[in-house]
Amino acid sequence: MTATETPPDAGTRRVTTAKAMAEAIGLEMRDNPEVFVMGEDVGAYGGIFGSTTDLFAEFGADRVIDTPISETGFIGAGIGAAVEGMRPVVELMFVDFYGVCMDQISNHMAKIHYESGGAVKVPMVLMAATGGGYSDAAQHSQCLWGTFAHLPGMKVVVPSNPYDAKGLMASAIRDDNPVLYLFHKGAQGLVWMEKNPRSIADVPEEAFTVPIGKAATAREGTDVTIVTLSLSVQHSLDVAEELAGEGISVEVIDLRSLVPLDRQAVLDSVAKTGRLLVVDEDYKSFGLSGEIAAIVAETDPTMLAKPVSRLAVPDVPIPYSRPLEYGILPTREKISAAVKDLLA
Amino acid sequence: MTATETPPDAGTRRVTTAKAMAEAIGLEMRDNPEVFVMGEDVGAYGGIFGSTTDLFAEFGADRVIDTPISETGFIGAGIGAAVEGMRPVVELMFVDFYGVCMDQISNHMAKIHYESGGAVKVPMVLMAATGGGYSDAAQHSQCLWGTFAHLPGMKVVVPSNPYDAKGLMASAIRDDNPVLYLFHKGAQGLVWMEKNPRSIADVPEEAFTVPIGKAATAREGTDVTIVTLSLSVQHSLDVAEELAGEGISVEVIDLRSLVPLDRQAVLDSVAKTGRLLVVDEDYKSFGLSGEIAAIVAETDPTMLAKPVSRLAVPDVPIPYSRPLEYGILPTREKISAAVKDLLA
Amino acid sequence: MTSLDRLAMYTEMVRIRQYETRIMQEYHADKTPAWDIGAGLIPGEMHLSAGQEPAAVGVCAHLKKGDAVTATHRPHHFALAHGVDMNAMTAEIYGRTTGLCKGKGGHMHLFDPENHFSCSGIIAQGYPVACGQAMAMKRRGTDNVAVAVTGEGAANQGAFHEALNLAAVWNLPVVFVIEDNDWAISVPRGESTANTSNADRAAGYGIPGVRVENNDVEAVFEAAGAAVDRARAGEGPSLLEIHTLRLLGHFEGDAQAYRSDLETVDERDPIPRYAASLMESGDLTEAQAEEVKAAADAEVDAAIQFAIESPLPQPEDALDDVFA
Amino acid sequence: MTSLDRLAMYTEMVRIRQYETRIMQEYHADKTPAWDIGAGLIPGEMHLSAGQEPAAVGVCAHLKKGDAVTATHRPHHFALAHGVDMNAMTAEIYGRTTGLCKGKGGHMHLFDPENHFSCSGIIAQGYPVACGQAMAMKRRGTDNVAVAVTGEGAANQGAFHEALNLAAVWNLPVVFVIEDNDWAISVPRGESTANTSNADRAAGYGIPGVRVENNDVEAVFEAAGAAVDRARAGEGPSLLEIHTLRLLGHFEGDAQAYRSDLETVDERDPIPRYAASLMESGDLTEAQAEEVKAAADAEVDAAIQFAIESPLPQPEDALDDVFA
Ligand SMILES: Cc1ncc(C[n+]2csc(CCOP(=O)(O)OP(=O)(O)O)c2C)c(N)n1
Ligand SMILES: Cc1ncc(C[n+]2csc(CCOP(=O)(O)OP(=O)(O)O)c2C)c(N)n1
Ligand SMILES: [Mg+2]
Ligand SMILES: [Mg+2]
Repeated sequence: MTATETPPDAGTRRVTTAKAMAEAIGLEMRDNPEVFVMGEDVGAYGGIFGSTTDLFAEFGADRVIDTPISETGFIGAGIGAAVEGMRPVVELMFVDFYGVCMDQISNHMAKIHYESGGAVKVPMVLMAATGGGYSDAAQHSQCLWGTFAHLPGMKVVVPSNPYDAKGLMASAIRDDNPVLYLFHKGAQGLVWMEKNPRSIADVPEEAFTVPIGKAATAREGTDVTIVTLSLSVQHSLDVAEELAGEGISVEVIDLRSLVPLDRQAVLDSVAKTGRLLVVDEDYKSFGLSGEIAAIVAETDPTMLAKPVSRLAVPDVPIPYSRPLEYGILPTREKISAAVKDLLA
Repeated sequence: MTATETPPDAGTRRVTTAKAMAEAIGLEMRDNPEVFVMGEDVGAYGGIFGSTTDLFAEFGADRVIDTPISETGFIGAGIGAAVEGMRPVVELMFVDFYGVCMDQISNHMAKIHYESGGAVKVPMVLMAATGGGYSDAAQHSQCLWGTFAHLPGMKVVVPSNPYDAKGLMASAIRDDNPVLYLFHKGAQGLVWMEKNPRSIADVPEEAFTVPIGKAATAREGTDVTIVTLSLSVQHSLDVAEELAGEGISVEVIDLRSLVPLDRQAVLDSVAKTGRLLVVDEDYKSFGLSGEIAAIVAETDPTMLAKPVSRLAVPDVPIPYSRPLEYGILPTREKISAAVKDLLA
Repeated sequence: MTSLDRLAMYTEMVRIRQYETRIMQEYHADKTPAWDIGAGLIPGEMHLSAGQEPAAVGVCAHLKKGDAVTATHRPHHFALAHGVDMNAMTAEIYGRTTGLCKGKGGHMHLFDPENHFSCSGIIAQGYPVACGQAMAMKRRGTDNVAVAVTGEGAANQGAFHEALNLAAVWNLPVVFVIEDNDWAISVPRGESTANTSNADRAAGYGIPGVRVENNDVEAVFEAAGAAVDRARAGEGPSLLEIHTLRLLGHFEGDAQAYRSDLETVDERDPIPRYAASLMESGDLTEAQAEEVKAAADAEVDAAIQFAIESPLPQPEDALDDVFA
Repeated sequence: MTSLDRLAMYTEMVRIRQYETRIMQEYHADKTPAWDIGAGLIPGEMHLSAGQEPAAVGVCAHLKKGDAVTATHRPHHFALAHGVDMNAMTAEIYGRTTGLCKGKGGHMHLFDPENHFSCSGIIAQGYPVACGQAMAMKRRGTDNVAVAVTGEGAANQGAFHEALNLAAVWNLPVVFVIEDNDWAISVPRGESTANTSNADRAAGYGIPGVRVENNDVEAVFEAAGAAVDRARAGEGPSLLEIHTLRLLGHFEGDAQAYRSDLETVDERDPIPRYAASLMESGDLTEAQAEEVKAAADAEVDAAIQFAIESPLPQPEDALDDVFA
C-alpha cells in the first residue's frame, strides 16, 4: 500500500472531483489485481459523469467492464465477485435507478455479512451519481442518501470536494464492507455543467485515504451550525463567506459519510452555537434532516437556543422546469435566509 | 357508496384484521366494477397473510388474479390499469421484496401524477405485509415504512387494529392517489401466529371509511407520550395498561398513516406530557423515529421536559434466532423500561 | 399499402425529422460558449430520435383512438406519430405552463392522457405499464391495443422479460416494440446482448417475434400491422424488433468518440432513401417533397413560437400536484 | 455412470430425505396444540425439499472443491449434496451459536464460504450472484463453475433474464438450474409461465437449454454433466430445467387446499422408484437399502443432537456482525 497514514497536504495540483475519483480507483487497481470496475458506459466513455475517466485506456476491457443495461444482473455479479474475495467497484449510473436493483443492494450486498454471522465479507464499492439542478427532472435528479442510510449493512459515503472524493474512494475500496459512494453530478467539476469553483481543487497525486465516518469542519464559526453534505457543502461555504461580511459567523459541518454517522461532530458544533440548520438536497421527511435534528433532541434539547431548522426538498418529486426546480432545491439564497432566520 | 359519513360504532361482531381488510376490499368490489385484486397467491390461497380471504370464491379468477412471480411486471400492470381509470388493489407479498419492483413503486406509481402536472391519476392500492417476531429472518421481517414515507407521491397507511384496517382500506381504494397499505403480519390475527387479542375486535359489517392522515389517540394519558404505529400500538397499549397500575399515565398516539403525517397530533400530546417516546419496529436511523423527534425539535424543543427517547430496531438486519430477534425488536419490556426512564 | 399510405408515412417522417432538427438547433443555440447542459431555453438531457422515424411511423400508422403508446427516454417520434399535440409537447420541453405537464415532466416525461401517450426515463419500465393498460382495454371489451417501446439495450433489463411473460400468459393486446439502433449510449449491441435478434426471445414466451431489417418504414408497416391486428383480434401480444439508426449522439452533447460506425451514419439516413424510392416509384415528386418539408417547418416554427411565448411557471407551483 | 455412481446417488438422496423428514417432525413437534409458526425449537418458515432430491444429487455429483452453489428459500437438498456440514447447518436451523451463521441467518440464509455455498430467500436473486462468482473463477484462471438454482416460478422474475444474458455475453462458467416442481406456492406453472419448457428460453440467449423429465436422477446426472463440462471447458453457461416434485406443502403448515395433483403425489415419490429400479438392475439390495437408511438416520440424529445441545445466542449478540 502506498497510502500515507494521515491524509497528506493537498499540494498545488488542481483536479476535478471526477478526476480525483478516477485517480483513486486507478491507484487501487495498480496496487491490487482484485480490484476491477464494472458498469454502464464506464469503459471507452469513461463514465457518464467522469468517474472512470482514462481507466479504460490504462487497464483495458478486462478490468474496466461495460455492462448490459441489467443493474440487478451486474450489481449481483459484483456481489458474487466480492464474496469470492475480489474488490469490484460497480457503478450505478444514476442513483435514481436504484429501484431496478434495490433487492441486490439492500437484501444482498448489505445483508450477507450479517446473515452469515460474519463468515462472508462483501468488499464492494457501489458508486452512483446523485442530485439535480440541471433540469433532468423527477427520475434523474434525486439524492436518496437518506433511503440508503436507513437500511443497515452498508456504509454510505458522500464527498463534497476533490480531495475527499479521492481519499474516501481509496478508503471505500480498501474497506471490507460494502460501501455506497454517492457523488453529486454538480460537484464533479464537469466541463459541461455549471459548477462551483470548489469542484476543482488541489489534490495529491499519490494514493491516500480519508477515513470513513469522520465529519469535517469545513468552516469554523460561532453563531450558527450548518450540518450538510455533498454539493450543499459548497453552497453553504459560499453563504458562510458572504455572511461573514455581515458579521455572522457560520460553522459548516460536512458529514462526508452518513453511515457511520459522526454524531459527535454535530453535537460538538451545536453545543457551541446553539443554532442548527440542516441543509439537505434529499427529500425532507423521514430522512437525513430528521435524523440530525433527532440527534440533538435525544441528547439534550436544551442545547438549542432556537428550534432546529431544516432546509431540504419539500417532499415533492423533482420538477423539470428551471423555476420549479430551483423553487425546491436548497439554494444559496434559501440557505442564507434560513441562517438569518435562526438569528432573528 | 354505502359508507357512512363518520365512522360507525364498532358494534359487537368480532373480526380479525386480515378478515377486516378482505371485507373492505370485497365491499368496494361489489360497489365498483373497476376494482380488482392482483398479486401472488391472492386467489384460491386467499393471500399468504389472509388479506384476500374469500374474495376468490365470490369474485372469481377474473377479478382476483394470481400473478407470476414478476413484481415489476404486475405492479407495473397495476399502474397501467390505474392510469386507464381502473382501481387495482395489488399485493406485494412481503414488503421486503420491494427491491425487485421499487422502480415501479417510487419512480412510476408515486411520480406519474406529479410528472404529468396533475393530468394523470394513479388510483391504486399497493398492500404489503410487514414486520417480524416469528423468526423469518433478514429478508422477511422488515417494516420499511420509513423507506416509503421518505419518497414523495404515495400515501402510506399503517393500521394497528381490525377497525382501522377495514376503514383505511376503503379510504385507500377510493383515494385518487396511490396508497401503500402496510399491514403487520403479527397484527393480522392469523390462527397460525402468536397474537395479541387486540388483533381480533369489533368491526361493523357495512362499509365505512377511516380518514387517511388522522392519527388516533389510542389511549389518553398525562405523563408520557408514546408515538407509534402498527403492531407496536398493541404492545404500547398493553404497557400503558400495566403502568397505569403503577400510577403512570401513558398517552398512546397511533399514527395510522405516515403520509400524510398528523404532526399536530404529535405536538398536542407532547405539549401535554413533555415526554416523548417513539416506538418503531422499523430501523432506527434516518426513519420514522427521527422524523417524529424532529417535528418537536423544529417546532419548540422547550416542550420537552426530557430528551426524546427512540425505541426502534438498532440498525441491524433482522436476525433469525429468537433470542437475537427479540434482542432487537421493540418489546413490551423495552417499551416499559423506556417509559420509566423518561420519568426517572 | 396504397400510394396515399406511403405519402402519409413519408410526410410524418419528415414532420418528425424537421421537429428533431429544430429542437437540436434550439437546444444548442443558447448553451455556448461554455456549454452548460442546464442552461438555455431547453435545459437538461436531450435524446433525439432522428433516424428512427420509420419505427414510430410504421407502427403508429395502425393505431386508432383509445390505443396507448408508452415510449422511452427518446420519445418525440412516437409522441408525434401517435398524435400528441406538437404545441403542448414543445411547450413542455421548454418547461412552460402551457406544456403537456405544465413544465413538471420535461422531455422524458410526456403525458398525454387523451391520446393515452406516456413515456419514462427508466429503461424498459414502460413495458409492464403497457400490460396494465392492455388489461384495462381487454376488461372493458374494447379492441384497443397498447404499444410499448424500448431500445435494444433495454431488452436486457428484467422488466422486459416479466412484461413479455405476463402479456403472453394473460393473452393481452400488447405490441412490444424494440428499436434496435445498434447502440445503448456507448455500448454496441454485440457487447450487451447474447443473440443477434431479439425476435428470437419471443419464442421463450410462445408469442410471435419478428425482426424488421434495414430501417424500412414499409416493412415496419407490414410487420406492425400483423401484430396490431393480432392484438385487436384478441390473439395476444407480439414482439417486433426494428433495426433502425441513431443518426445523432445518445444525447445532445455526446461527442461519440466511441462510435465505430460514425462514418457511414449519414449515408444510412432513412429519409432521403425513402424519398428517392418514392420518387422512383412515382409516389412522390420533388415539388411534393418541398411542400411536405415546408409544411413541417411551418408547423414546427409555430410550435416553438407557441412555447417561447408561453409563460414559465412560478417557483411555488412546484408544490402543487403531488397528490390529486 | 457406474454402479458405484448409482449407489452413491441413491445414498445421497436417502440422506437428504431422512434429513428433511426428521426436520419436518422436529419442526411440528412443539408447535401444537395452538399451531404457532414462531414457536418451538425450529421457528419461522420451513420449506422442505422432499421429492426434489434428484435435482440436487444429479447436479452436485459433478461438483468439486472450489465450485459454488447458490440456492433458494428451499435449500437443504442442495446444501447437503454440495457438502455443507450437516451439524453446522442443523445448528443454524435451530438458531444456535454453533450454526453456520451463529443463528443469524436461519434456514433461508445458509452461508458456507468454505464450500462456496449460499442461498437467499428472494426469488431468483441468486442467479446474478452466481455470475459474479463465475467471473471471479474465470479471472483467476480456475476451471471452477458456479451453479445457480431457482424454481420454475422464479423463472418469470427479471433477475433470471438479466443473469442468463450476462453469463452468455461474458461466456461465464455458470450452470443455471431450474427445479420445476409444477407449483409456486399455490400457483400452478401453467398459470404463471407462457411456455411449457423453460429450456426453450435458453435459445434467446444463444446458450444450450435442456429439460429433464420425470424427476430421474440419472437423466439429471447426464444433463448436468454436459453442462458442467461445458462450463469447465470455458464454453460458457447452460440452462437446465429439471421436472421434479414438491412432495410436501410449500412450507410446513401449508394445507395445500389449492393443490389439484395432491392425490398422485405420493406415488410419484422418486426415492422408492429409484430404489426399485436399482434393485431390478441389481445395483442395490434390500439389505443395502436398510443400511443406507440407517446410516442416514444416525447422521441426522447426531446432527439434531448437536444442534439441541448447542447454546442459543445472547440477545446482545444481535448487535455484532453488521460490519466486518
Ligand atoms: C434502469 C436504467 N438504467 C440505465 C439508464 C441510463 N440510460 C438511459 S438511455 C440508456 C441507453 C439505452 O439504450 P437503448 O435501450 O438501446 O435505447 P437508445 O438510447 O438506443 O434509444 C441508458 C443506459 C436508465 N435510464 N435506466
Ligand atoms: C421476489 C420474491 N417474490 C415473492 C417471494 C415469495 N415466494 C417465496 S417462495 C415462492 C414460490 C416460489 O416458487 P418456485 O420458484 O417455483 O420455487 P418452489 O417454492 O416451488 O421451490 C414465492 C412466491 C419471494 N421470496 N421473493
Ligand atoms: Mg439503442
Ligand atoms: Mg416451484
